[in-house]
Amino acid sequence: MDMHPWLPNLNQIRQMLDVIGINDVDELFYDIPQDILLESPVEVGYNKPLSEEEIRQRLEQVKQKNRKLKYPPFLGGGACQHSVPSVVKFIISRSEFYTAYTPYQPEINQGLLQALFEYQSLIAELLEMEVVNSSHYDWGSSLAEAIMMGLRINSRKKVLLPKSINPLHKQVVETWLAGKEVNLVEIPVDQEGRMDLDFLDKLDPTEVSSIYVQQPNYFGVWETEMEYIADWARKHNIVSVAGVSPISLALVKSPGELGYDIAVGDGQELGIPLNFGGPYTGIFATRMDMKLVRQMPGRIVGMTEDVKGERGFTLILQTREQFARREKATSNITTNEALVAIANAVFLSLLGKDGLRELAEEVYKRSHYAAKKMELVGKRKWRSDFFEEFVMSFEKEYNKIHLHLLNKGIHGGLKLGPNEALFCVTEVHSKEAIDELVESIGEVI
Amino acid sequence: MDMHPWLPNLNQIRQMLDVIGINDVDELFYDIPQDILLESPVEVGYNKPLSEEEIRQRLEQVKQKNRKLKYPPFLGGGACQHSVPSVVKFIISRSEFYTAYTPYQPEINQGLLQALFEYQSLIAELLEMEVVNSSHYDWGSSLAEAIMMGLRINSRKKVLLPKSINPLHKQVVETWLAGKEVNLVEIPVDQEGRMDLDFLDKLDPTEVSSIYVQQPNYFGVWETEMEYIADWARKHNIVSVAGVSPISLALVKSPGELGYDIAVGDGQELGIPLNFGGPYTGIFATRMDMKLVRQMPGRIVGMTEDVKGERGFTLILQTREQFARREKATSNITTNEALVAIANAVFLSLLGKDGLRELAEEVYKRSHYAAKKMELVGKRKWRSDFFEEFVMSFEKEYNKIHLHLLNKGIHGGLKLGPNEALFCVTEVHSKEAIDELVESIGEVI
Amino acid sequence: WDEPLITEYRGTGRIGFMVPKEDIEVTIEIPEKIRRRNDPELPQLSELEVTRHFLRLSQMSFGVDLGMMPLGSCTMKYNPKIEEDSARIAENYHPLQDETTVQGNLEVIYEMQRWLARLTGMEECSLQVPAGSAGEFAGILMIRKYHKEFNRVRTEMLVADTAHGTNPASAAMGGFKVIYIKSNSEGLVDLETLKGVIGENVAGFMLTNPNTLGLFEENIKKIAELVHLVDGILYYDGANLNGILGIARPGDMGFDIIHLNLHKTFGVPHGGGGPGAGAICANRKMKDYLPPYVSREGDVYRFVSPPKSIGRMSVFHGNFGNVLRAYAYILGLGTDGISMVGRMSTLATNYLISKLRDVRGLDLIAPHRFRKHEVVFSAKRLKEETGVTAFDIAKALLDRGFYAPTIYFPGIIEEALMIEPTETEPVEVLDAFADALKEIVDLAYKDPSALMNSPVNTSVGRLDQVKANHPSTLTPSYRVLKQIKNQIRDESRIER
Amino acid sequence: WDEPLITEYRGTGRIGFMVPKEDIEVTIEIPEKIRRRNDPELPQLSELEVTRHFLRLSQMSFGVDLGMMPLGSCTMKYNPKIEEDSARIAENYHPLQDETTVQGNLEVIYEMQRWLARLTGMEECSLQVPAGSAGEFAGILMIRKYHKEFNRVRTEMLVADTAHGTNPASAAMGGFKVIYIKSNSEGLVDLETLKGVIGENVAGFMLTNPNTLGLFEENIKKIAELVHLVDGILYYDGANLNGILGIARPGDMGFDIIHLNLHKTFGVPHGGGGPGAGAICANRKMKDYLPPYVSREGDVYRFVSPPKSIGRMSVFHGNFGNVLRAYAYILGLGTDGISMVGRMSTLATNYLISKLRDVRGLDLIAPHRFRKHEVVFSAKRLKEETGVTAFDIAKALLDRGFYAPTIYFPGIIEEALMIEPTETEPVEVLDAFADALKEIVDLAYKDPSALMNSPVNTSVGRLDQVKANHPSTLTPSYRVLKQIKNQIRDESRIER
Repeated sequence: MDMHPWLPNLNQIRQMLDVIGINDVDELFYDIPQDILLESPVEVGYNKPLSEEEIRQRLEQVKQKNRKLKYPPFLGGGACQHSVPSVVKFIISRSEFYTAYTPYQPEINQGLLQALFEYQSLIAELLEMEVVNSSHYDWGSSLAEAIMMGLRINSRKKVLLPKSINPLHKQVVETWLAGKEVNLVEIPVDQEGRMDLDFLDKLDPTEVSSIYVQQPNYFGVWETEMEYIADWARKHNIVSVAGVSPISLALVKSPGELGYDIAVGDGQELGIPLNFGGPYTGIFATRMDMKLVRQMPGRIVGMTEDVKGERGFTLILQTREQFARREKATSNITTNEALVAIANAVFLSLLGKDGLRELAEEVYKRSHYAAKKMELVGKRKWRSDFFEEFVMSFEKEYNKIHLHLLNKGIHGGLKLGPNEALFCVTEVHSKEAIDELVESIGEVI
Repeated sequence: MDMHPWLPNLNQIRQMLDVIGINDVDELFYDIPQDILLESPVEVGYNKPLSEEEIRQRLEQVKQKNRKLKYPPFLGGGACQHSVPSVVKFIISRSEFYTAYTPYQPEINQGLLQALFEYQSLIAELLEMEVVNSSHYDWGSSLAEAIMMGLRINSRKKVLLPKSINPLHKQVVETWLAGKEVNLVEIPVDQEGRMDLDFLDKLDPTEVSSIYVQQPNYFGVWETEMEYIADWARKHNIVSVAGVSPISLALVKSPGELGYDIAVGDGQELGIPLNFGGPYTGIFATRMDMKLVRQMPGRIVGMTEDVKGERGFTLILQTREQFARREKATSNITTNEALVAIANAVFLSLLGKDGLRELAEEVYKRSHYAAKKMELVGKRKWRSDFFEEFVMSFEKEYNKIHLHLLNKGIHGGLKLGPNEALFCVTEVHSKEAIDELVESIGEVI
Repeated sequence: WDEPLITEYRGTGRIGFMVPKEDIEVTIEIPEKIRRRNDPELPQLSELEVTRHFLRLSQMSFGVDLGMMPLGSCTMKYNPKIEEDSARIAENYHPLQDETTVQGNLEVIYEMQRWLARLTGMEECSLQVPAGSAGEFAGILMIRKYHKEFNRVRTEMLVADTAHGTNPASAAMGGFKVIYIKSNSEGLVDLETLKGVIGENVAGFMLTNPNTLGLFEENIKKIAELVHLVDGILYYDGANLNGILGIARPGDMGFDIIHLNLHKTFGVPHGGGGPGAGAICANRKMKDYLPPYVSREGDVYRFVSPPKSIGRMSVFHGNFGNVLRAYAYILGLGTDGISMVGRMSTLATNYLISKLRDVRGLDLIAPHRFRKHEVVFSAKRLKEETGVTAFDIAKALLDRGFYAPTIYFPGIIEEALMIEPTETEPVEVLDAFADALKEIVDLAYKDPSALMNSPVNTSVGRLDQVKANHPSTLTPSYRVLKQIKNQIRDESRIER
Repeated sequence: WDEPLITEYRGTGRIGFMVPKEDIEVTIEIPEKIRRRNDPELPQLSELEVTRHFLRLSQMSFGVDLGMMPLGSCTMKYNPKIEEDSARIAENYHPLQDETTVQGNLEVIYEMQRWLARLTGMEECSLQVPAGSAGEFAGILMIRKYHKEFNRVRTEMLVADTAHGTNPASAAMGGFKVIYIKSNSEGLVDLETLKGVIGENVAGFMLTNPNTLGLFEENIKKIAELVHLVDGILYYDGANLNGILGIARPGDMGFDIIHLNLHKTFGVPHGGGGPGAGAICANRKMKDYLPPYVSREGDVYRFVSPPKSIGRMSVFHGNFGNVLRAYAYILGLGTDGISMVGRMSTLATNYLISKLRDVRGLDLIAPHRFRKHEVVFSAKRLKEETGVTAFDIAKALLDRGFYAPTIYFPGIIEEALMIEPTETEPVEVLDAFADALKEIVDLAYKDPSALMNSPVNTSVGRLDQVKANHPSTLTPSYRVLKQIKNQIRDESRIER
């Protein structure tokens, strides 16, 4: 290999070897047993190094192999498409941010630290909870970590998960808790599509470590007894965990006001493209209660002062973390989703108090407009009020409807049962798109 | 209007009026005669302010109304598509650069000034001429300014423009020189597709202010007598102007080495997308001869020192410019194409000595590969060696060929006559694309 | 950063970009006479080095994204980020593509032409001008062509003495003799002076309104009448349109031609000096002289050249990428938003004036008049009383996180500080700017010497302009620096 | 910049982003019990203010685009810009779309799985892990599941004492007891110690090779044999793969499972802490335990969950945007380029060692051994002789335009300075870094006090960590700051 833009020293090898005092680069690997040294290069990529032009051509090909849709998909189930402000992309394209490392040297990374502190602060206002870490991988891992935090706090063995939560989140929890001796108990759904509170009375609460509730729930339905659940948990020394959609918090009570111990969620709604599943970011928050905070997983930025008494920011409570505490750490997490958290901060700063409410209202309105229209071609499964997502039942098999829609370049909702699907409608779905969706379904019903 | 992201003070109007001491914004316009005050707002855009989402949707619509081509068009004639390194886009997306103004305050704009100085320096190396301004609008305006500079230098009335130059450049010159008493004389083309040098002998050289030659010329053909022309001009005190393709200069002698007084060209080839015609940038250079430099148009950055003796950069020779010299200025230019010039500098830095030669060689090879293949379906108009572009003659009308190609999603060359077209082939045209072009032409011949 | 020149990096044998290569057997045979023998002296660097270098340079630069740039007559408003996304859609269209393949692009141009015509009160616009001064020059050429059409010899172009330098420069490039019209004590065109010079020799009058003092020429209809009386053409310099955008239209005032700076009034970023984008618009009388524009026939858009067109102003269609930026800007503001631009920018100017009105040492011509987009203070008294000049104030502002106003322009105001806040600066920033200026002036009276060394917080201090411009030390490129270093530079190179 | 918090900006009645609105008649009726009454205390700012604020913050941050970041074990190589363009292509695909509509995306994942499997000598990979530690955790869960399959109780996980902190943390999260294996005087796994602890209770052994001292475990095949003898699983921590990439493969050394950090070895940027992207790969024995991955059947790609899968590691498919970045990186290097990565990074490390080998006060364990991707110097002697610590050196480097090495890790080296240059730093930068370090050490011997106050060229000086972490002053959000300011913070909030 002669020259390569990413390998600057290919023509300085001789000079470098001379300084080291050896004759060949291979001598540097003298300590690798001969029989495990590769004899020939491993074939990767398309073999020859591709130029940018060729890489772009290949990626264009990839795009062509995907199907172009006429409108944003009406898919939710853990991620709904929202509009992404240009400013958000612009800021996270600043390579002082995106090529930085975890700010272990605070003096040279004040901007990054302050941006993360602002993320924590803005999420804290939204949740009305004081302590927010600077991100987990996604909602699922935040939830798993919250449950593990509960286990550390009260050493009980049961965890209550309603059937109305996102099943993918539940799957993640199941995977992550495989190493813990814990019993995941499912709370059934009532006739309104909400968690069945009667179930709580049938339990021995002293065995319960934590209880989780998702608002709005997987079916888009508002859980109305949020406060009751938090009170119940508090009464029994159970750790209460709320899962929230950040946008909806402009309309409904925050986990902080409701008295939850921990809140989790995903920041994807706050200025992050769908990205075919990631990067997103897991929100994780708790109250300013040192019993909780000391058990909190993840990185936290705090405010302090420098030697001259000037305000500064630095990572705090690092003794909880793996690099300091190893097997005693509150989590193994190190790389998180910091840049996505900054994107969230920019998004929340842009929309602000009024914008976020306007956005939530618009999402509410469009999803209700769509649901109402949909009743012309199907039936809403739950009558309860909802936000952003709703479940429809059809007379026809949903697969048939789905394929008909796809033929028209429209991606319908997420199939939940043979005749049921969960639809997500946000501010990116125009009236025209919604109308065409409903009409198209009408064509096969 | 209640709130708008780009109008921060809509809710501070009252407070601001109070400071001014008036009651209504309209009072500020008391001095505009009533009969010319607008009675109602002028309808623009799509009336209601569009959100980013809606703007993007509209632009997507615009794109849909354009035709998507299968390959980059085989069009040149003043702009050829080349690959644009991601780093170039990245750097000119730095808003410290792109939201800056002309660096009239050098102390706070050293980075911008240095980048422009580097543009000048890199182009100077390429041209082997010492003084490069920090850009004109495009090749055409650079050429027009070069001719006007010639008129200032020797006050003669004739300008020699070969027929082998880009006719669009000539049209720009004709427009720009409308206010000057000058006679544009056309030098014919010889049998090789080059300017006919015999013509020079038939002229009275003492009447000639300047002579222009384009290398490679409009037909892609190398002008081989570059040195003869420069010598002839020097002998007769005629200002010699060379028009150059920057990439080709990795292969052919520079205007500096050949002894030209002025060089012009377009920086589009150096990392700038086609942009449907602009922004591009006009290159303008001259030798380090104060007789020339003092007559030079456009902004120039120079190196100097600050009060502490540290190196610094600042705009120089500003007494030539319109804001200082008004009607005596060497040009009226103020806003130029600075950011594009910086893109050129980044491009030249990335490719460097070896990359530029490799690029020129690749363009040479691919265009020759294409020309040779083309001879299967047509005839090359000139036998002479060429670079990047070449003229083909066909048996069939070119319009028919063109439409057939378009139907296949291919944009062929630029029609020069009923049966002739100018093709441009660069490193963005794969062998596959070239082969399909030729095959497709073959289908209608 | 103490960043070397890119040409001073010591890398060798490196490349920062991989050229795509096909396996093609072609021998390169450049004719001997023109074959280059010495490779150009370009850097040899990896992608990392180039990225790092220019990134560091960018951090040593200041744009409106970093802080207020109160540059008078430059209209440094905020450039919404959606514009950058918008500009990208046209990257890969060739300007000479078959028009049937770029109908979307032509539609954008057409719509922009209509909107700009409506906003200026003109009939038709061409977007083929890549910048304001090119628009101005096109206007001059149109005036020339107009009179030529009637076989008239008109040699004089009237220009207000407060005009931008481009006005006389453009007029001169178009072959006209420039006659300056003096302003009166109110800072407005002196009607009597105008009457005195107007005549059959006058081709036209170039005017900005509001003028560079920010004042509206209230006699504009009278001026138009006088100019039109001799069939002169009244030309509007659109650089100052921002203050009356949506309030009043040049066409309604009697102007015949107007150029616009899309990079001022319509939010296109300035790019550190360019690229900009322009428009040249004309009324019924003058529209046939315009450069090519897009016309619509049924559902089809195409470029046309009007019957008496001055011809092609740029090689292709002007700076389309920037037209798209302005397009997104107008879409984003819409009818109501655009109509607030003039109001809010004028409000900001007069708010700032109220905050600065009583600052000792700073004076205003015609202080009783409201300004529009900008205001010009004179620091003449300050200079007399403290020795601190407009130049010193400018540099002191740099130290305080602001860009400087335009200084020493227009020439009729001594020690001029020309301030244009625009409608996009929040009132808190206007307050901070006013406070900074007041603080500087206070300091000037207390300790003037403290200001004479500013700026000190910038990457370099005040620069040696003599060394920069003297023929013996003039260094316009690294090539010259090398020559100086090699001490081979002799007088013969300077004097041919 | 002295930039306030975004929550401290004083704007009111402003919005920075316009929400798209349709004309829809729907009344919003949130059930009374859950309706929010108080709007969240978010800023009210225009687009300009938000852009300016975060732009200023970005300028107060340091990434590898600005200068060398010799952070050991972090592999801060240059991130080619083409990656950013590449990542954009997948922005608008929903993770739950019908698989027939995202075949292109699945093909990318499939190709990456193949390439990574080949590079590691494994059979199959899953890209569902969003980061390295998640990959590690997945590996632990696979080991757990493996033994469970045979109904074995295996409670112990062996971890080298030089291991990254994530290793024991992941093992503990997976329910294992961590047993540390001490290193010998050569910095390598002590085989005798290993033999002593290995037994039927051992589930597996987590190892990095080269280890965190940059040393290759030359007895790796023996170690594998020992672990496999008790049917333990040998786990490879891929964080240190860069130094042997293209030289040797974990699979060939006897490892059963490996996680990769695409954001280290494969050029994905670190994002100021994240997002990263991971992969978890396994050999024939372990591949059925992997999280879901993409399989190819004929021309069709689809996600599958292998028979004994540990299950879903993340909600969707991991960080696909970053997988695309790594994809572009591998395409750009190709076979030959990738095979040079290990060589050139190892060359850079040993070049630096040669330059620093004789610096007074800095010592190396096993100095005769070549390092691979990184090297750890001990500044213990320097501290004893001058009082200057590894911490002081780190801060002094910040003042000299470099980021600091990783310090105080691994714990077995006192006053550790862990330096990883990577293959992307030009040799001139390595020289400059070595010079800076030498200069700092010289200064330590001459005037140690001069170093104890660094950094001084950064936007703040050394920070008060006690105040930062003390319960009474702990300020993890603006909400807490407001409470402190309002003096309403009482003990009850701290102790529930």
